[in-house]
Amino acid sequence: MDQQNVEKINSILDAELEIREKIKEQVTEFDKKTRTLTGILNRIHSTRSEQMPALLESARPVLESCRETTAALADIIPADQFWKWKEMWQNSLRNAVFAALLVEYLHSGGLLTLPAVAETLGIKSEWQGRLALPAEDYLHGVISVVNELSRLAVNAVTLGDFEQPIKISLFVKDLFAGFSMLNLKNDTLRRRYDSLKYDIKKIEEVVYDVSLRKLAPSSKEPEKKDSE
Amino acid sequence: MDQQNVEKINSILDAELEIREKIKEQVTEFDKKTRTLTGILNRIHSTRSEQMPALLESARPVLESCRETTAALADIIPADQFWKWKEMWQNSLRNAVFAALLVEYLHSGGLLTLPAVAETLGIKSEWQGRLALPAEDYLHGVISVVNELSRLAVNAVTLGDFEQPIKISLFVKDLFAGFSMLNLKNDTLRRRYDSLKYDIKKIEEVVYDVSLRKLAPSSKEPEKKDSE
Amino acid sequence: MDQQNVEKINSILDAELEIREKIKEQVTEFDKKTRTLTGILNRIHSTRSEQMPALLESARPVLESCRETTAALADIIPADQFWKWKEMWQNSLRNAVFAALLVEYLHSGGLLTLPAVAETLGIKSEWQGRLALPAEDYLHGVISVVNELSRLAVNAVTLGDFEQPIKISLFVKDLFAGFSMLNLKNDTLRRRYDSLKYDIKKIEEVVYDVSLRKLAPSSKEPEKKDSE
Amino acid sequence: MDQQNVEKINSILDAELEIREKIKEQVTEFDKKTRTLTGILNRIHSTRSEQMPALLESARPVLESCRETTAALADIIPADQFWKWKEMWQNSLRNAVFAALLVEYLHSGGLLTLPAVAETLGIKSEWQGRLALPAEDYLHGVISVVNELSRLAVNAVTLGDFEQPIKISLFVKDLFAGFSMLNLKNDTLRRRYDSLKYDIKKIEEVVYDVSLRKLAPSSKEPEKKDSE
Amino acid sequence: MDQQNVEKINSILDAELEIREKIKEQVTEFDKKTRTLTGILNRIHSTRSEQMPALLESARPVLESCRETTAALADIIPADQFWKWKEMWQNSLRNAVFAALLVEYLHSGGLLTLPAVAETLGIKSEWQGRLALPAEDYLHGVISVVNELSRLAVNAVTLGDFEQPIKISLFVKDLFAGFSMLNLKNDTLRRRYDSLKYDIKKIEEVVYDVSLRKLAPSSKEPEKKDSE
Amino acid sequence: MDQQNVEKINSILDAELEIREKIKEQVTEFDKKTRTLTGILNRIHSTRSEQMPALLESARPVLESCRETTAALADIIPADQFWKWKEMWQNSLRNAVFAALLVEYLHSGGLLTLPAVAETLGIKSEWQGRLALPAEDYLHGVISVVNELSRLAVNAVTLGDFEQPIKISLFVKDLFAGFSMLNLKNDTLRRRYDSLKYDIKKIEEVVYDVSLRKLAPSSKEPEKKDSE
Amino acid sequence: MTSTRVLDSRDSVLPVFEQFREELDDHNDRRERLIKSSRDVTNLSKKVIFLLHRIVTDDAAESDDNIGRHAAARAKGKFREIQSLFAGMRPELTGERFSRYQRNVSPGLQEYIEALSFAHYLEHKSLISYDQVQQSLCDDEGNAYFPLTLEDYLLGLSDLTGELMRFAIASISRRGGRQKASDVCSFVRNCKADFERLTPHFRELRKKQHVTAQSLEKIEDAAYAVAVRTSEYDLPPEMLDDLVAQTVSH
Amino acid sequence: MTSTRVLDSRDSVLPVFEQFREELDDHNDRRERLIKSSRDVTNLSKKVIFLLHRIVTDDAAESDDNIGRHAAARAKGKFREIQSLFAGMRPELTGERFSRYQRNVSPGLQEYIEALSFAHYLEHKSLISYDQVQQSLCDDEGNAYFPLTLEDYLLGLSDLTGELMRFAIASISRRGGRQKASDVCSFVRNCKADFERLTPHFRELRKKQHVTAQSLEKIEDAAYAVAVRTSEYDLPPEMLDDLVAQTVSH
Ligand SMILES: [Mn+2]
Ligand SMILES: [Mn+2]
Repeated sequence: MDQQNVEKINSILDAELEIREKIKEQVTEFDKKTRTLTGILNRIHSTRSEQMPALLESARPVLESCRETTAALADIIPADQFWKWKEMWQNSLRNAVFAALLVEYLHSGGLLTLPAVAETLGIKSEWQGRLALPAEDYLHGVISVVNELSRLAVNAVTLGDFEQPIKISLFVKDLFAGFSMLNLKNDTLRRRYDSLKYDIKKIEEVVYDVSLRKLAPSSKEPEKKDSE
Repeated sequence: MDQQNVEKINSILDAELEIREKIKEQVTEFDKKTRTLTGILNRIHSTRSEQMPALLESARPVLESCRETTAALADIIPADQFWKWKEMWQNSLRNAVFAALLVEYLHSGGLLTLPAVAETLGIKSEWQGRLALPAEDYLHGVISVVNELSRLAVNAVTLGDFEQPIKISLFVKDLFAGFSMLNLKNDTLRRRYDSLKYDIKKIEEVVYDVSLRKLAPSSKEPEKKDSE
Repeated sequence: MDQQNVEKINSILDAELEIREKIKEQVTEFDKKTRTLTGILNRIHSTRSEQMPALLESARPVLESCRETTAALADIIPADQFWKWKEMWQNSLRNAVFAALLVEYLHSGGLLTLPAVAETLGIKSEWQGRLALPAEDYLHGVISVVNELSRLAVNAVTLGDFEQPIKISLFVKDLFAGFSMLNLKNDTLRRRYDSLKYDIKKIEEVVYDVSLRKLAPSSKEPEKKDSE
Repeated sequence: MDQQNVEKINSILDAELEIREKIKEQVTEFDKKTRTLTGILNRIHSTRSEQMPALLESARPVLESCRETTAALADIIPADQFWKWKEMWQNSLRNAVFAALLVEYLHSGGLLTLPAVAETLGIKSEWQGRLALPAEDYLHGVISVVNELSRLAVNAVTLGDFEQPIKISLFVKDLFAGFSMLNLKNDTLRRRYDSLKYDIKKIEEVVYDVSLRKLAPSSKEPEKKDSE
Repeated sequence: MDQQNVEKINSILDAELEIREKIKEQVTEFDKKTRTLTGILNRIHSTRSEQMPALLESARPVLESCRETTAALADIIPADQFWKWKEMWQNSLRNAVFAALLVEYLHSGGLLTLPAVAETLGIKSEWQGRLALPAEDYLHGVISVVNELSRLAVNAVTLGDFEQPIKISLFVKDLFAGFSMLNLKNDTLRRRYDSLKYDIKKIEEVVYDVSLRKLAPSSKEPEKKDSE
Repeated sequence: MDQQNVEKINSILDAELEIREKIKEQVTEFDKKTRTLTGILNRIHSTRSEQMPALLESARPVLESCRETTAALADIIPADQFWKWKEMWQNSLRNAVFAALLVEYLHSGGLLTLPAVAETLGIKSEWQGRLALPAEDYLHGVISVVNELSRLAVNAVTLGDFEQPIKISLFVKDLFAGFSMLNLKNDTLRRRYDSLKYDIKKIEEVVYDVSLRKLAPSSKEPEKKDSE
Repeated sequence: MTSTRVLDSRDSVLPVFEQFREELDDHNDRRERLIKSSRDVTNLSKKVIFLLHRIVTDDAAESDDNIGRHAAARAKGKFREIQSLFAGMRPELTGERFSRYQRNVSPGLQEYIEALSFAHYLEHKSLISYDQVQQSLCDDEGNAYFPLTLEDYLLGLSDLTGELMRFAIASISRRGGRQKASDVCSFVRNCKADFERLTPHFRELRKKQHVTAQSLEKIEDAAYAVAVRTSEYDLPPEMLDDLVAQTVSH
Repeated sequence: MTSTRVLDSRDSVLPVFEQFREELDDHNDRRERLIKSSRDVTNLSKKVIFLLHRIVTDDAAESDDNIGRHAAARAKGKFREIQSLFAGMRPELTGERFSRYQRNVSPGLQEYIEALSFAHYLEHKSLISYDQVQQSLCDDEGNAYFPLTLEDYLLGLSDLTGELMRFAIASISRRGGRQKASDVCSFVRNCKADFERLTPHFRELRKKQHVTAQSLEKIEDAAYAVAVRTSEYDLPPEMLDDLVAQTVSH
């Protein structure tokens, strides 16, 4: 290889290495935040409904602190190179999406939209090409929420809350119907979607147990649905 | 090797490539249809018995549209080459068989025979050698129906239908007895058949729950069976 | 290699092949018998206690016919080669052990000892070195019985027999205590033993349901229309 | 599942089993024949050219006896099921193709075409759909011949035949040129073709040795005591 | 399970553990001996023919010391359990067989038969059921000898011995012809036998080199063979 | 976990993390140096013997610069923790050992002892417990040298140097004899030692080619050895 | 070792390799001895765990606190036996040797920590601390037989969750089992959260977290099953348990 | 997209997923198109490589320099065909899209670089530079169809060594083949050394280095075999070649 070629290669390589180092630093920060979030949200399984709002409140500031990280990342990534680097923070981002979605569900019972999640995490639309929230990562977050809710359905009953499983069942079935409209390739998302049916089955069994024993006043809910 | 020999062999090799491409296209179509069917049939778990006929009616046209795909496939495959290519559409076909069988069970409570399924999917006996419905694929479809019915037994109870689990229990036990008379090799089919016992166990537990609470008028069903 | 040497070795190799073929044949026979037994014993789950003796009676001749197979096998296996071939019939043997143990439990409520099972299956102690019943295979059969009894506890209740689960519960706890005193290696047997706790849990749940339904007032079943 | 359905399916499954058994038998026969052929043809490496015709003559009847096997196979395979079973005899067939091609090369110095090999092995075009000689298997046979000839080039020289390597060299280069015009996929065939260059290199080395030993003065062999 | 039953089974399980430990010890010893043998025999490649007898003499006592190990093993293994444990010392045994065969070939040019090898290693026929030399292990040793001789052919020439390759060539071809008459299963032995052709090719190339340069007086050997 | 325990864990963790980071830095440096060495030594395969000394001279300063790295490492590692961290620089160290040994062999034809290698790399005996050169790493370096020399034997001949292979052969055989005295466990070292026989075979074949053609004046060397 | 720098003949190479052989044999023998000791520790520890399970299931009649104390007391002798094995390994693990053979000692050590922390949980309902484990590995003068690594401590604790799962499921349908299961459930949930923070630093721990998650779910499912079943009745759970016991014993 | 932040019924969830479906379908379709184009590029490139091999073996009579130039000239048209495929992919790869679909385009691109660098070697006996490859992927105004990544450049070159091995072995026993093989041998040896420095940064390259090492050994072995054989004779190698050619043709 002639000298000129070697120099060219080295200059490209050095620039990329620097970017990589900087991103790594931010990802470490990001990870700490999402780990804290996971730690807090882990407590939903032993928290009675009346104490849930306080628990969620404690998650909010951590969630909002993610905005600093996304801003720092957007600063580092060169124009148009979003997809080149995104695998580095992908996992942290999905965890943050998961946290944002779960907090909202437990708060309002609804699903935060993609733009709303992006906003929560401080991701600005003008960063397009450097940092964005792709549909794929949003959907991964949604699936993680379903995984968590199937456990919550079980634990809520143990804590004597027979309403939660029924609410979860309705929420998750809507999501599943949405997912089944997508033409997923044979990738991770597909595999995780396929595994959703185990979560749904588990939730259905909880609802079954509650209905069978007429434990929840609203366990007649399916009739309401019929009138949609 | 003379030029003619080379050209002859080359034309054989090229023809195979072309067939593969054409089949792939049809399989993509086939997959879309079976995915739609799965989407529709997934709704049986939240559909009350009185609305079931309407739901099944909506699946019929999609099921029938599979005939176009099977016809297109039969057109592509050269005489005698069925077994060379069948793995390409095998999964899609099994899904279609599953749909046909499930629709029929929910409609009439009976099991569609292999020739009847073939007819539903428009597979003609004169295509023999190009396209057919092998026993193996039929049986895979049957097993998938059992998997689905164990879930339905649970959800029917949630919807207040205490009869369905008992009907399912009888139907599935019958199928299981049939299967146990087959000489299956040690292959996937055998493994899936072996796993049926978990579905049966689940269904039995539902029937147990219902009987224990005497929720179904006919919960004494086994006696009735004895006098058949 | 001189001719004689070659012939000598070839005769050894051919003899092995022949033995393998002969064993295969017997194993096929053995499999048919154990499949029939499994088929018959599968009916215990829908058989009322008063008809159980008749059902067990129908299993006996099949069980006894296994003696022909074990005798045939002992005939085929050269002295000292038990361990060379045993994997070939291991599964069939475990199934037969399972059947012998289950029949005895349902008949007398007791556990057949290892020598008693060997006798039932016609395995003679003088065959030592050609055919025997190793402890490992006996224990596998015992575990399978427990798996089956947890299912029977559920189905007995469905059939209105509230005594069987309690009998099963006592029998199984006894077995479990015995197992817990064995020094098992970390192998399949150990894993299967470890999973027994789920069967015990299931049986205990049934006992729980049955006991309370007889003795305790239920608050959540206002529709309860039975008058036990 | 009604009795008729079960019987129908069982008869299909049993028929397959029977076919498999029958094919296995024929393949065992086929293997014996090709092993005998390999044994005979292995002797070409220690056979002088004048005795070659006699050796080839002894191979002919064995080669022809393969026709019985192909006829028997064609008899067993149901119409259209060629591709279902072909892997079972694939290896034996490739060995037979190899033998046919090698015998012909040693006899006439030419390459038998695909239809000619089919004819030699008694494979009839009217069997299409039950038994045929696919291009792929023919080409595998051709490559095996090249492998064998690179060994023969060496041994011919040891036996004092300095013409054979040169004949082989021309024959093999021609084959290689033919192969290089085929559109091969990235499969076993491609890999075996790619390795042919080592055989060609070996043959060229022998040609080199032989040519120079006749024509060039050697400096480093002072002891040379022969007077060619 | 009563106490007696448990103790009985436990004592069986414990006895096995003890046997395993004892065999392991002997295998460690056996391994040391065969490693020493391999070390000595590795020197054949740099030993001139006149010093070969002395080298072989130094291997003899080590070879004979294997008898102590086989006697110790035979002592440990319970009657009839040969096949249960044989995999533990299989590799060591094959190495010992290899050494015995190689020493004999280099001494007399002949192949030791299976019973002769057993005798050399002190394996007594009355141990049948506890310790024996199976045909399979004998054949593995034979193949290892061929592997070693292809290397020796090369090194003999380097040492100026042009006779050895030709002797080796005849010996190995004879062995190969013998092997090709055996009905081997598709196992390791079969694969190793198939790989012998590479050794034969190598030996043929050495003979070719020697013949081409007419270095060996008997390089016309094949003619001599014809008149045998 | 109580606060005190958490603090204890954190303090240990932080200390270890810091050491790890510092070692990583040094290893990066070490790697650069050994990579440069490998780059230089890669040129031996195209360097004629008369230019070899100059090439080796250019490697020396790089080799010596490794002393700074080993000193820095010894500074970082806490007393007695050598084995806890050694895997981090193990590969770099083995590469450095390889370079030191190869330079010496090409210079003097001899094997550098372990203490001499340690000295070359600046590893001081008073560092014991913090940094040392274990026998295992030294032996890995020796094996790498043999791997490289088998390639050098080939390339030396291509460059017209017929002496080098013979020197290499003697050197490598001595090493191999040394290795075969060791009782190696079934680890990487054992596997790499086992693979040495391929290198030795390759070298033997080169020596064979040279001897057969009487290309080297000293190709009669084995006789000289006999008089040792 | 000879003072020559460069060896240039077989006669000089062989003695050097002979020395290597001695070194390697010495190392391998020590390694084997330690592995064997470690295996003995493993077996004894497994037996302790078994014993603890048996005591707590057999003595289900006793009050909860008593059982724990009772079980821990009965295990004490066994633990002393194991500790004396560690004391015996001490001379093989002095100086740099501990860091060399740590991975060979780990399996036994971790199983010991698993058993020790199980007994500790039964007695104190809390997690044994790093210092407490290290203390248990000291002689009478308080000198450690060898240093305790963080990894061994954490991996031993991680296995504890599996035993707690067995303990919870086995006792759940007995009298007072519900409370035990519920305690274990939140204890294991906290362990999992505590370990989570440490997973980036320990690869093995990362793998074991999956097992811990599964154990946790199993406990949750078991607790759920009991909760669902009792919620059908108006009586307090303890009384329900008594009613069941009555049926089974009659 | 709807401006609601939170969706709380199936009726609001489904339209949102419908939009996801459109996005995903759009993405997958584009991906499929690019994969197909990439596959076409691969096939054409493989054909060029084949053609180059054929030319240099068939025209062995011509002088060495001429063959190289001749081969490169005959390949030029094919390369233009491939380049127009890249031009066609340009609209799908604008802006951030290139970084998104790079891995789908890579296989074809790398095979193209392999072919291009092979032709370049035959013509110039040197390694094509990064800038030269990038230039070959520009329109007439010199604007790149898409940026060239270092990884694609290096992995394409790494495959080149395999083709050079085939080239060297196929020509080695022909007239002048010895020199060709020797040139290729040192060229590949240098490539391997140059790449070695870059392996820490590219995982794939690390894997391919093994293949390169094997190719190098194969070339070395072939060169060795010829060297050994000719060294038995006193004549210059070229003359030996002529003598052999004479025997074969007679
Ligand atoms: Mn454990
Ligand atoms: Mn390529």
